[in-house]
Amino acid sequence: DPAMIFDLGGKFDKSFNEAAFNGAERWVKETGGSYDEFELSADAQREQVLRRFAENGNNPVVMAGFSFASALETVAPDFPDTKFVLIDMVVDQPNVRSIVFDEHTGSYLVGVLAALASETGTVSFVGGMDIPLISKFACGYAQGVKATNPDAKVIVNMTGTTPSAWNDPVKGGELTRGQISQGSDVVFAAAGGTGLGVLQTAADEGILSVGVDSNQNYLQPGSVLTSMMKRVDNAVYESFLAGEAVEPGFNAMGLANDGVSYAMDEHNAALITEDMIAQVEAAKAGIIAGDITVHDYMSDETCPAY
Amino acid sequence: MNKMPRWADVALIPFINLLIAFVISGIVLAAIGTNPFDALATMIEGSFGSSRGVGYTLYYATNFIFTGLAMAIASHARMFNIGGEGQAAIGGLGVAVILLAVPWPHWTLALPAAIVFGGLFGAAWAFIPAYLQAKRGSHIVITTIMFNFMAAALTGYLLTGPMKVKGKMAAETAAFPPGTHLPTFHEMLAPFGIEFSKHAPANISFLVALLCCLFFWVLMWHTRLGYQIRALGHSETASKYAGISPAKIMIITMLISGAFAGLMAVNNVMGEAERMIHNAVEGAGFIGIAVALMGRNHPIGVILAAILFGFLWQGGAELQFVYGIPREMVTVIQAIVILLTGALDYMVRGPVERIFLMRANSKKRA
Amino acid sequence: MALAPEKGRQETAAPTSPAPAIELRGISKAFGPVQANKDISITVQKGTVHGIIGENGAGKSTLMSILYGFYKADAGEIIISGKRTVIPDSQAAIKAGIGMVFQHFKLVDNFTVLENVVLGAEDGWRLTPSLRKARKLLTELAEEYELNVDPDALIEDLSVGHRQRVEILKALYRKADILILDEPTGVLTPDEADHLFRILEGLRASGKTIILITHKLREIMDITDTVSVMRRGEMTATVKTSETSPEQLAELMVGRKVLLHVDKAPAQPGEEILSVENLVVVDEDKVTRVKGISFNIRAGEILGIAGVSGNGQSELLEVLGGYAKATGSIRLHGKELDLTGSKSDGQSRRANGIAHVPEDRHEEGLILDFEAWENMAFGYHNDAKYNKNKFLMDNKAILEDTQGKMDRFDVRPPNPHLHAANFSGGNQQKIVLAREIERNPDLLLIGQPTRGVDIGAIEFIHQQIVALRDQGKAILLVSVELEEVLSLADRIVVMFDGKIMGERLAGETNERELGMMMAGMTPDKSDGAGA
Amino acid sequence: MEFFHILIPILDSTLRYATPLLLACLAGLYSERAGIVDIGLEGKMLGAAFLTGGVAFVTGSIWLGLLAGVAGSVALSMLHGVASITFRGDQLISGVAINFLAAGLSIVIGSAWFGLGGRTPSLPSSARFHDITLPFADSVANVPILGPIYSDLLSGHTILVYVALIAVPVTWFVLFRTRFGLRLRAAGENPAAVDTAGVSVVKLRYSAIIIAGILCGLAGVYLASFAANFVKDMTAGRGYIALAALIFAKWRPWQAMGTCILFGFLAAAAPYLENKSFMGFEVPSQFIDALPYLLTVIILAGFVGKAIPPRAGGSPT
Ligand SMILES: Nc1ncnc2c1ncn2[C@@H]1O[C@H](COP(=O)(O)OP(=O)(O)OP(=O)(O)O)[C@@H](O)[C@H]1O
Ligand SMILES: Nc1ncnc2c1ncn2[C@@H]1O[C@H](COP(=O)(O)OP(=O)(O)OP(=O)(O)O)[C@@H](O)[C@H]1O
Ligand SMILES: [Mg+2]
Ligand SMILES: [Mg+2]
Repeated sequence: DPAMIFDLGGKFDKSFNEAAFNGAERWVKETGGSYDEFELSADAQREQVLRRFAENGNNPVVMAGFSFASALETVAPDFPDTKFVLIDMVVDQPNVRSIVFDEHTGSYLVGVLAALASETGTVSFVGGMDIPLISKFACGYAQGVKATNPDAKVIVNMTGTTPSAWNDPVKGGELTRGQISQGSDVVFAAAGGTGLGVLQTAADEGILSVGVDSNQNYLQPGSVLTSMMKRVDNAVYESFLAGEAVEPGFNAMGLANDGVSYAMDEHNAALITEDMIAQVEAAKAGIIAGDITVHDYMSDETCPAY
Repeated sequence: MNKMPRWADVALIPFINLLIAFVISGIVLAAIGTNPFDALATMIEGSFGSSRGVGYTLYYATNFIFTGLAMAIASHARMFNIGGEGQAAIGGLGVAVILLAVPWPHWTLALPAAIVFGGLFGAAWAFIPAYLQAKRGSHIVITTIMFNFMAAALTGYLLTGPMKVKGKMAAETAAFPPGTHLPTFHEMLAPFGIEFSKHAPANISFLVALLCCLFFWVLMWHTRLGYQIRALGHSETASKYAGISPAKIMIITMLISGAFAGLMAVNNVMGEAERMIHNAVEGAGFIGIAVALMGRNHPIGVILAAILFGFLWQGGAELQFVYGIPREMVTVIQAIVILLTGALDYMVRGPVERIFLMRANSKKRA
Repeated sequence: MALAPEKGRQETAAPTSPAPAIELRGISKAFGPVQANKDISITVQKGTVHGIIGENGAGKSTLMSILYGFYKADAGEIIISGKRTVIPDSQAAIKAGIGMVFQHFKLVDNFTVLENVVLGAEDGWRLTPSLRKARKLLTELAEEYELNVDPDALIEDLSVGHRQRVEILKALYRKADILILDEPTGVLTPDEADHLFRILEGLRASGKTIILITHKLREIMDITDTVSVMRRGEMTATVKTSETSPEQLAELMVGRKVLLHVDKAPAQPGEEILSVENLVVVDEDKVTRVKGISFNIRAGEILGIAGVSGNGQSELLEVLGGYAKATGSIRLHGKELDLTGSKSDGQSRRANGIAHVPEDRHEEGLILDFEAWENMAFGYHNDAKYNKNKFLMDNKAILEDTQGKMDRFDVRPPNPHLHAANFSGGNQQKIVLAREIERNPDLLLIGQPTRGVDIGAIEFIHQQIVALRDQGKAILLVSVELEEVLSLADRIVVMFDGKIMGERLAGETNERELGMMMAGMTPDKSDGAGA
Repeated sequence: MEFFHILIPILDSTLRYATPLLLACLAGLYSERAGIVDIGLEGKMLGAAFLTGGVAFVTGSIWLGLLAGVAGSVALSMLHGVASITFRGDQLISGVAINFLAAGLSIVIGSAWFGLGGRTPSLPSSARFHDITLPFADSVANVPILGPIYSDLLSGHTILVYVALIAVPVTWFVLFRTRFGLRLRAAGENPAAVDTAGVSVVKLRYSAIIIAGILCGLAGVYLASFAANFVKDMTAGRGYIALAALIFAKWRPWQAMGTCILFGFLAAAAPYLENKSFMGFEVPSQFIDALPYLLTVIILAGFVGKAIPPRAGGSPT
């Protein structure tokens, strides 16, 4: 069987880990297969879990989270016959498939939609814990907004600097209210459990919100403009589907291969006009074609857009 | 006053406490639909069944010995150092700083340096609360709690800012130079032809921890400082009469306490992660409270209690593998142990004492 | 007039011989090994003052605590004005009309007098009316019994005497007919004590029944109508005060003739060891405890400091012992001692050859949770002979040393591994004495050497002190027991209110003269010497 | 005026930040005034939030959720009471244990209950508290200054916000103007005095911690209702901040409100300061996060007036 390892957030973080979980579940539903899983509780466990699954004969072993990199570096060589799939980070080993996502381009697209949907010309972003990955989201988003409406204002807030920043929906909500009072009428939450508070408050206060990672449109139907889908679920699903045959190497999930995208479904259909779709699709095409370059915050830890 | 034999106090009572804790936990497990006995079997198998299991159990135990000693020495001076968490985190900072600053050629040089810096940083973080308690009577429990949060903020700032590697995602420092790699049990035991799993984090820091226990024992019961610490813990007025300066002893005790906590970094930061990761202490500081309570503030007891909690952590992971029981189950057990051995101690002690008194009296009559 | 009803009742009750206010029958109480009360029975008539005397540890407080519902008696019954009454808690005691003034006051320091008085006896759920009522009643009681205190003062700002009045007011506010006072004068200055007795007279006059616990025969003779004597938990006698004498009571109290004189050779004072000049001590609360005293002690003499406790003696000892700061000058062998700096601590004092038997062995002299041998090194833990090297202590050496000291001082049981707490008071005291005396210091400070110690131990301890003197050491003796000071000291200074009232040679003075000085009066020389 | 328009929303959110702090802080106030030190505020709040989230979802009624939450918090209080009053155990240790117990049980039970890793499902808006608009809020809205203050700042919060605010004068009255209050404070200062006065210290202390349990429970209810569900460790240290506020306020009700509002303001204003250079130099957000703790230490150090706790605090009768 394949195995899935979730990072410290836990598989129900309504976000990244949960997306991975959904992918695995989808695979179960469609193939009727079964898989083993583990939720990390201590950093020291990373290597332990990897080995345990590998020895257990699980193949492939899929792990969600950049923090696995160093552990995998050491484990992978010991199990040449086991395939490992690492999401969000690159490990260069013959039996490792590294999948990274262009969060910035996906965020760019939702930024475009946000700018189009905003009536006040002010939109905002609530991040979870203040780490570079989240800034990558924020920066792509800001670029998308500015590209669409050069004199739009983008308010960026991070919830905190400790892991509790992922689990503080109340503060998420307060940050959102603060942004609303500064004129924001579209808020993009990339903050795990904290994000739930953001979407909730956006709905309560009658503004639009943008979900993250998995399709969160259904959480507050009619209030969530769209979700920046980082198709971790697909990555997991496909890895599971490929099974032991999953092929090693570097694999960038971007707009082109639907690794990242904006979510459209019945819950937000009413919020997004034909014209908006046209524009965002244009942007998407532009990025894929390379006409539009979206700056990746990670490249130099700076952002041109704010 | 000894109402019962010593063995009852140091062994029987903790055992009964533990028993009750397990029974309650068993009930919780049963309530969420797991056979507690299978669960226990799984935990034991997972934590002692293989050399790797043991390796993990002892790795956790090592952390808990350090934080347990930190708590214990403070208690001997009748202070409640709830700040182990923060002191351990800052200790990690010290270790990281020195290990990154110098291109260490060999661990034999790096380890002493790490011990010194981990200790110093931990002690430094304990100093202000200690000073405020000693000189201004600010309640050390509150101040150390506050310092835990400040430590989290400080390390958070450093690890997402100045100390983070540019372009890397993780809130952590660069990996330490290879020269700082500490021998794991595998590497340590191989020369003696003992086969120990290559892949368990338990490392030479465990011996450092044991040495700390020895040091603790000598300090407490064979040195003047220990004598003065215990005297102060029992009676401050008497200590003044004896020419012992309470303020001085309090501060020294807390410095040692903080140093013990800081030394934990030698195990988890230097020995395991080999770089400093954000909030790597993961609650070990608080478990130190439980460990010291169970261990009756005695090094031997601390070692045993630490191994018990190491078993709980490793076994807890096993429970998750096998039954998907959330890791928080361990937190529950830990809570119950603290409650019973600490706050509800008398609930068990009272009846036991009465039993012994009865037996004593009946002997007298006979 | 709030108290009118009770008075009325008393008057009607008085003529027809009334049921006694209190009758205790066969009360027994044990604390583990200690039989604190053994089959005790007493009867106290209404409107009288009944005294209870007995040594420390005789069981007086225990008996009263039982009467007030703090302890449950193992056996026996309580009859209040004719009715059998069970008193499970203090509430029941209060209902039964019993009020208690404890050895240690039970007041909330940062509450006002008023709040303390109404606490637990409020009229309704709202406070303001209760306080208003109390204020009114307090003024009435004040004029009736000289019980005047400022209702709005915080307890912590009041003198001990005033705090005691608050305790009495509390009892009266609860309409107590029976008032128990446990060693009320122990903490009072003489005139405060006199004032208290005037109050008690007044209460008796108004028909209240008073039980007075004390160690002081004079007080018994002065105010009580009847007196009971307790010894080792038993009631040895109950007599009419008018029909007894101090000597008889003393005998009943300790079970044999008290030797008021330690047989000791006259002192041969040598050169001056200690000289204190213009010593001033101010405590944490900025209260000046010692107000510029000067005296000296010479080799081979015992200087006794007499005085009611709380007049600066304790502070004097603390300064000499090195755990209180002071100004002025103290010279030992003519060498200045540091009074404020880093060398003003107990260690330096010991290094200078000063040993100290503190007043309170439980709080200061011993670590009750340490074993006897650990206590033997207490304060001397830095001694070379107790240490292997700079770091390690030599536990074996301490243990052997302890064994020897325990034998020589006849500590029972002579087991160095017993926790200090498990020795009886007297034996605890012997441990401290052994430790301090065998230092053979140049100067021995000794406070309340025989407090809570039985007569046998007292003799032994006195002999040890005299022996040390005869080795040519200087001894500073502080005791609240006048007999003890008189019998033990060669020279006596009396302290009152932080000052020295006067100095006398032990042979040339008497209790009366010293008593007056302790009360703050300076008798003209002839009067004193006459005795 | 521009400034004023930023200020109102900041104060508005200050009020909401302050509410759970204030409720928990007053809880601690009752408990510690009666001589029971309570560092278990965090745990009680968390337990209450969890039960509220769960029960409100299952029953679809926030009021039942409130009952469950408060009941849970009181239950933990009673545990603290049994340990520290009945068995005279160490109150600090008991508090620590309770924090762990709540953190652990909420997840263990939660996962078994909803299978969402401890999280509870989102509450429908029918199962949450709603903002209350105070009378005339709309009509006075455009009166300069006072208008916005009333209709934007004071009006439009959930019931618990007002409960918290009203709890302050009530607490003051109870503590300083009633028999119960007098006895309560006495029990915290000198239990022996209460005892000799014929009043049961045990009863007093139990009633104190029950009140504490209720108030702390409400704090948890507020969190769950606001976030519309329970999330692992969602109290995020608020219990400890409340503890800090209690000390900062020197165990006095009005000061407690002031402190909680100050701490709330710090949190509310932080996003505005964040990544903006402040008086020349950059303020790391971590610094603002840590400010309440720093201030408390400074207070404790006695540099800004000494904080003297109830004298019998921590000691069994
Ligand atoms: N709570 C207790 N537990 C054990 N023993 C006790 C307790 N209270 C008193 N005792 C012992 O009971 C005996 C009587 O004590 P009690 O306090 O009644 O004596 P007392 O006459 O009041 O002495 P004093 O004159 O010093 O007040 C003493 O031996 C004392 O040590
Ligand atoms: N408050 C107390 N609590 C517990 N035990 C006590 C208490 N007071 C005394 N004891 C124990 O009771 C026993 C007798 O103590 P106590 O002080 O009454 O001796 P004593 O009768 O006064 O003899 P001595 O004349 O030597 O003082 C001792 O074992 C002592 O430890
Ligand atoms: Mg007494
Ligand atoms: Mg005695």
